[in-house]
Amino acid sequence: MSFEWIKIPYALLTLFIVANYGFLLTAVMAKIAARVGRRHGIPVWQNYVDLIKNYGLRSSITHGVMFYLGPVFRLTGGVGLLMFVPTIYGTEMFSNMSFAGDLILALYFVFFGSLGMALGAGESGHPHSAIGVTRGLSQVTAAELPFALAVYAVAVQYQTLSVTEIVAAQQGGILHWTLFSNPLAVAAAMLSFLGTMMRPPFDVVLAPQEIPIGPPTEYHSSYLALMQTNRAIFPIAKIVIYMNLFFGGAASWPVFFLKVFLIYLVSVIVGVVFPRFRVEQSIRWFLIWAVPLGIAAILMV
Amino acid sequence: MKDDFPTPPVRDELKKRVVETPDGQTIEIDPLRDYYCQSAPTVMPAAYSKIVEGLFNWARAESLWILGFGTGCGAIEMRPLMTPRFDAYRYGIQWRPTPRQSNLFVISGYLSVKTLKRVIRSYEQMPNPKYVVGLGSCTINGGMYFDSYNTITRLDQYLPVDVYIAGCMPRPEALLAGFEELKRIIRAGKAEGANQYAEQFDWYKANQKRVIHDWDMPDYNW
Amino acid sequence: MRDLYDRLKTAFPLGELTEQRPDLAFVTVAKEQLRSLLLHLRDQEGFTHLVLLTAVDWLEEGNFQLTYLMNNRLACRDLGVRVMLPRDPASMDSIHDLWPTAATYQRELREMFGIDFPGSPRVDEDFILEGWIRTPPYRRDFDTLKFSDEVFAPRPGRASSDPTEFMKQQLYPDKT
Amino acid sequence: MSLSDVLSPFSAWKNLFRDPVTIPDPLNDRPGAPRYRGFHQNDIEKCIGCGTCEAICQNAAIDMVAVAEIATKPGDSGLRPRIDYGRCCWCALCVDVCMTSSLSMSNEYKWVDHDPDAFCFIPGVDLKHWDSSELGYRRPEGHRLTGIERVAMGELEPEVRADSFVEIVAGYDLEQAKLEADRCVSCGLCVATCPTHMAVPEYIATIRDGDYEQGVRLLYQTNPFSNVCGRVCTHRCETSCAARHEGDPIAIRWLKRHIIDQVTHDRIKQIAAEGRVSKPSGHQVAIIGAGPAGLTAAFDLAKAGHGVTVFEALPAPGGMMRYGIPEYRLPYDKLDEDVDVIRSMGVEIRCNTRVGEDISIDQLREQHDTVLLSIGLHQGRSTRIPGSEHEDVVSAVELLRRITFGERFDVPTTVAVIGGGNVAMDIARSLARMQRQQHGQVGVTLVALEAEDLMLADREEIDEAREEGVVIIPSRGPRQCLIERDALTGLETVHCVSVFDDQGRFAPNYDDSDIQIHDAGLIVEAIGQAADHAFLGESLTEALEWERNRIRIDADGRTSESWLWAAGDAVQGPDVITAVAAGHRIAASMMEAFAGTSAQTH
Repeated sequence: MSFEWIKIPYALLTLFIVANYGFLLTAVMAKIAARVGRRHGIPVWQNYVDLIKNYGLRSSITHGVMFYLGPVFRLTGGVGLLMFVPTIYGTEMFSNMSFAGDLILALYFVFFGSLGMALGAGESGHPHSAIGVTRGLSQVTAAELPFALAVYAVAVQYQTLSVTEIVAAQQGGILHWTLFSNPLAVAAAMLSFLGTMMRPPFDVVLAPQEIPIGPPTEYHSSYLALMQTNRAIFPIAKIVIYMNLFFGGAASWPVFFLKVFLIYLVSVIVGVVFPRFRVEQSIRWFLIWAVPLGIAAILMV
Repeated sequence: MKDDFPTPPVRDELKKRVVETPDGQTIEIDPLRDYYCQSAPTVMPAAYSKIVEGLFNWARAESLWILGFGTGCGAIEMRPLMTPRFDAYRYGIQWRPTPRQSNLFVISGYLSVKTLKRVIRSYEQMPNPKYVVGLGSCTINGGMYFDSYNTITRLDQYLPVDVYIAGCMPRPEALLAGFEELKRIIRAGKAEGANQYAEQFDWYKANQKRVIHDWDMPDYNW
Repeated sequence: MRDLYDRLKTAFPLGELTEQRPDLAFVTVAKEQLRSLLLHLRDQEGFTHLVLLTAVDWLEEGNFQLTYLMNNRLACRDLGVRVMLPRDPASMDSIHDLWPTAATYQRELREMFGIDFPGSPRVDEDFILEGWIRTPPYRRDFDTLKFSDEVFAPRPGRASSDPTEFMKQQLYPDKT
Repeated sequence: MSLSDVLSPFSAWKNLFRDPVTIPDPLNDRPGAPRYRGFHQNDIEKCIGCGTCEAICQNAAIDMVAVAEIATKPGDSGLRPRIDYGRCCWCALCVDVCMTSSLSMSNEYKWVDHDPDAFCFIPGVDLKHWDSSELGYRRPEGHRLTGIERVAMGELEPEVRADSFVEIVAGYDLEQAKLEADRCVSCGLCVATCPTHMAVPEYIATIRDGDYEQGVRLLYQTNPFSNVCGRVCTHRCETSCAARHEGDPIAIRWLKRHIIDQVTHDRIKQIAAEGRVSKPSGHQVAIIGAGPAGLTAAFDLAKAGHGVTVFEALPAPGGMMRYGIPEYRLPYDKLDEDVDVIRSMGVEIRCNTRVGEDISIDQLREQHDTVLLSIGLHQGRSTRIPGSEHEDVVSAVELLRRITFGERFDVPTTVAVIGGGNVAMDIARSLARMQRQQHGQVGVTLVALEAEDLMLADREEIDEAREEGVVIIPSRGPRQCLIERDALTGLETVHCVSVFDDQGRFAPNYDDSDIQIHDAGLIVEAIGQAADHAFLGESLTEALEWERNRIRIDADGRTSESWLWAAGDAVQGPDVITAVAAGHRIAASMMEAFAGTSAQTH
């Protein structure tokens, strides 16, 4: 297979659309959450303003190469994830670099960002970062476990490791979705989804009121801006995976926007109303509720 | 009463010492030098292009990230701003738990010398440009602690202050008015407190050291 | 309280009893007797809790007054034991071995009043103030306003006129 | 944990469809509560600059500063409070204590500035947008930090005092005095109004402290007649008292009397002698007339070591204080105490020595370095109405002098007094007492030219006179004395419509149709007094400059003759405390004159 250079502008276009959609979507979600709290919340363009502000800060203090690379890794995690899964099923333009067996790579990218973050934050030398990293990694690991099980179940179910093929297998009607063909795996994966979206009750790692803001304590100005950009791209990229694996993928941008919105909303619906778990509580919760579901999903298949 | 100030006492853990490493080396540790670099802050110029700087200033004004550090009783008046009743988030104001991510320091009321030390430390860690709002009488001229042995009377001696809000304590609405005024100043490009601090660094440091006697903080660590 | 006082009186040379409320009274004891009185109160009379330890500066008399407020939880009664000690040099026996919490109070008194408690844990370390190098600030001969004006430099531009003097200047400037 | 515990939080999502509780525009939609303690307002016209707000401020936030628009005048220091919002904590104690209710607080509470010095401002002068705000904190009705009502003074009841010359006023006891002294806010506005500038707040403070000896010390610094002034002073200080604006002024006069009453006479003499120069300077001063002006000057001069001789025509010193003021207001023994203190300074008082008869003015001039003329006003003025030359038409001062001498002459059952001043009240009340002693009933009618609210007499004098049975008829001008067969039978008066004309000159306007006849076996004229300058001799009278029958003096009391000073009622009027002030001034002026010259040898 020869590499087609045209894929690069296509990928950038995808990235551009996803990033802007991410910025707006997180702001809209914040507004929805604010309305539940009976207030107005941030303006929808607030994310852009914050981004410009952070890029516009004059001073940036580095704590070493890894400190600088942390946000870069984090962003690579988000962008990479997006790049290697078909964003819009069936179009040459927005399938990007997806290839056979990309599911494993995708799984790796989901985790890649957290690891990069951990390395960078550790370099900053701030004790809060170190504590935040420890807590974050333990929780993410626990949350990824049911997801990995669910993905394994799906892979076994469709007998493929290609995301594109999994999506293809789900076409032809709502009832073909994994959601209905393997509900246990989807349930396990959605519980895991809650845990990785950094929303309550599983956001103790990044909570400002806890050990101040966790790993990114020392990050500021353009570093923080990079991470903000990632904060817009990464959830969307992750939702794309979920959408492709469990909800039949998206064949056009409107369907994409709608499905992403709805899947994102799942974490918000839960997040807005529940208080935080402590790290050990959330780990226990994943192990007790989500992991058995994942195992059951595999057994079902 | 002794009026001369002896050399400030330095805490034991910050004194120079010689330690032996597990592999038998002896190394000298000077915490005040080793932990922090010794450079003074530099004046950071504005963006070369006026249009870009204008855009940045607009963004800075519309995205005030406040350091969540309540120094005195006035901090209690910041809390209502986060509640649905006032909902400061809609003005682009939010609270950050770390000085690195904040660009607005609200000195909420009186500052004891002990707190001042932490405030200076936090202020210096904030990225440039940064703004200071003095809240209440205490920051202007001492307020009801004007004759206290351990409370500073004038904030502007120790940090560059952009806006003062009168009150004891000012109501949340007055705080919002103060933030609006600050936004106006930022948009006009007049809020250059961080550069002022860098330019008059020696003056500010001398004032700070005059009241903080156990100055065992680093001279600088940008 | 009166019966307790009478009982104590047989064993200790006590000053007058000051009853502030039915369940709160104060009694003065000599510096040397304090420890044995506190021990007696704790072990024999049920005053097991040291509520607080505080000081009053009687500058004119040249004394510090220490008040050890004791609480008897079963009887719901408080007894304050007062000790007068000379102001200069101010030193008192430590009671941190009777109540560990006393060490904290003693650190505070050491820092704020300059009363020494030899042997009390960490009594010479900074407690609340950091790097205080003047007269202990709670001593009444420490003029906080003067100190504040000197060190903290209040905002200039303040000046006031006394109405009497001002009217004199305005209305009859040359007359005595 | 049940399933509902997991599910019930989701009910919060119903808020999504409800309106936010957020205040839409908190910057403009949120006025302070109607009684919010916001930024200060001050009605600078009403404010008297007493500085009580500054004194009560716990944060030292208030300065009293001079304001260009406001002039200093009696009862108004001309200062206005400037408030430092770098200190203020909006406790509103300044509003609560404000003596005139001029200071208040608006309900405005937003003030943002980048300049920290901007927060120091003078409310009412430095104009602010909340100056006209109606809402805000005002002191609630009837809510005062200082007492409004003066502590009542114990007085003899009218039925007890009406036939006796015993002193009416009892004086405060310790407790009453402390209570009254506690009302004083020590603003010091009274000091400027007092002619001799007594240290009023300071001596009132000694009552609070119970340090009466210090009180006496303060009194004697400015006034050697504290016994007298503590009783009969016209207390102009009380007219500028800050407490007067919302309540009774402080009873400064009674408090002064209280101080002097608490210390023994011997101790007072010791205190008064403190700082006395014992070495004689050699200068000799002659003082003509032992009234308050002369004796005050004598006190000061003698204390400074100068030789002072006082020549008094009447048998006892005191002048009008003795011969003009009835004993029920000022007992003679109290006056004697004051005079005794002055004597103890080394002042020689020669009574029964009338200058011009017993010793000539030229002799005085030769024997002394300087001479002070303080002769007072001892000649009564006559109305010169028809019949006023009758022998039963007499002047008030003459009659008062006779009463002081102890003459117990027969008073007819009906008496008419012409005049509305304090002298008229004095003689009316004295005669009423004698009538009651002699006849058992009072028949005194007092006719005054002025309307009742314009009468010159003190309000309390008028009220007390009425209580004692004197009939006071205001707005009546005397027309003639009715005489039948050489005997005085009555006084005819007409209604007086107005006393002064448009320019404020004395020009009574009568309504001739309204005539009244007052029965009177004796008519007393109390319409004013004059001085008798006959003793000065022709040449001196020629040499002196005169101004409307009074000797012209400069600000220091010096006449055009360098050796002669003049003081007291004869040149200035109108009361004891003014005479005392003049005495001090003249003593200082004489000593200044001495400073340049060596003592004459006599």
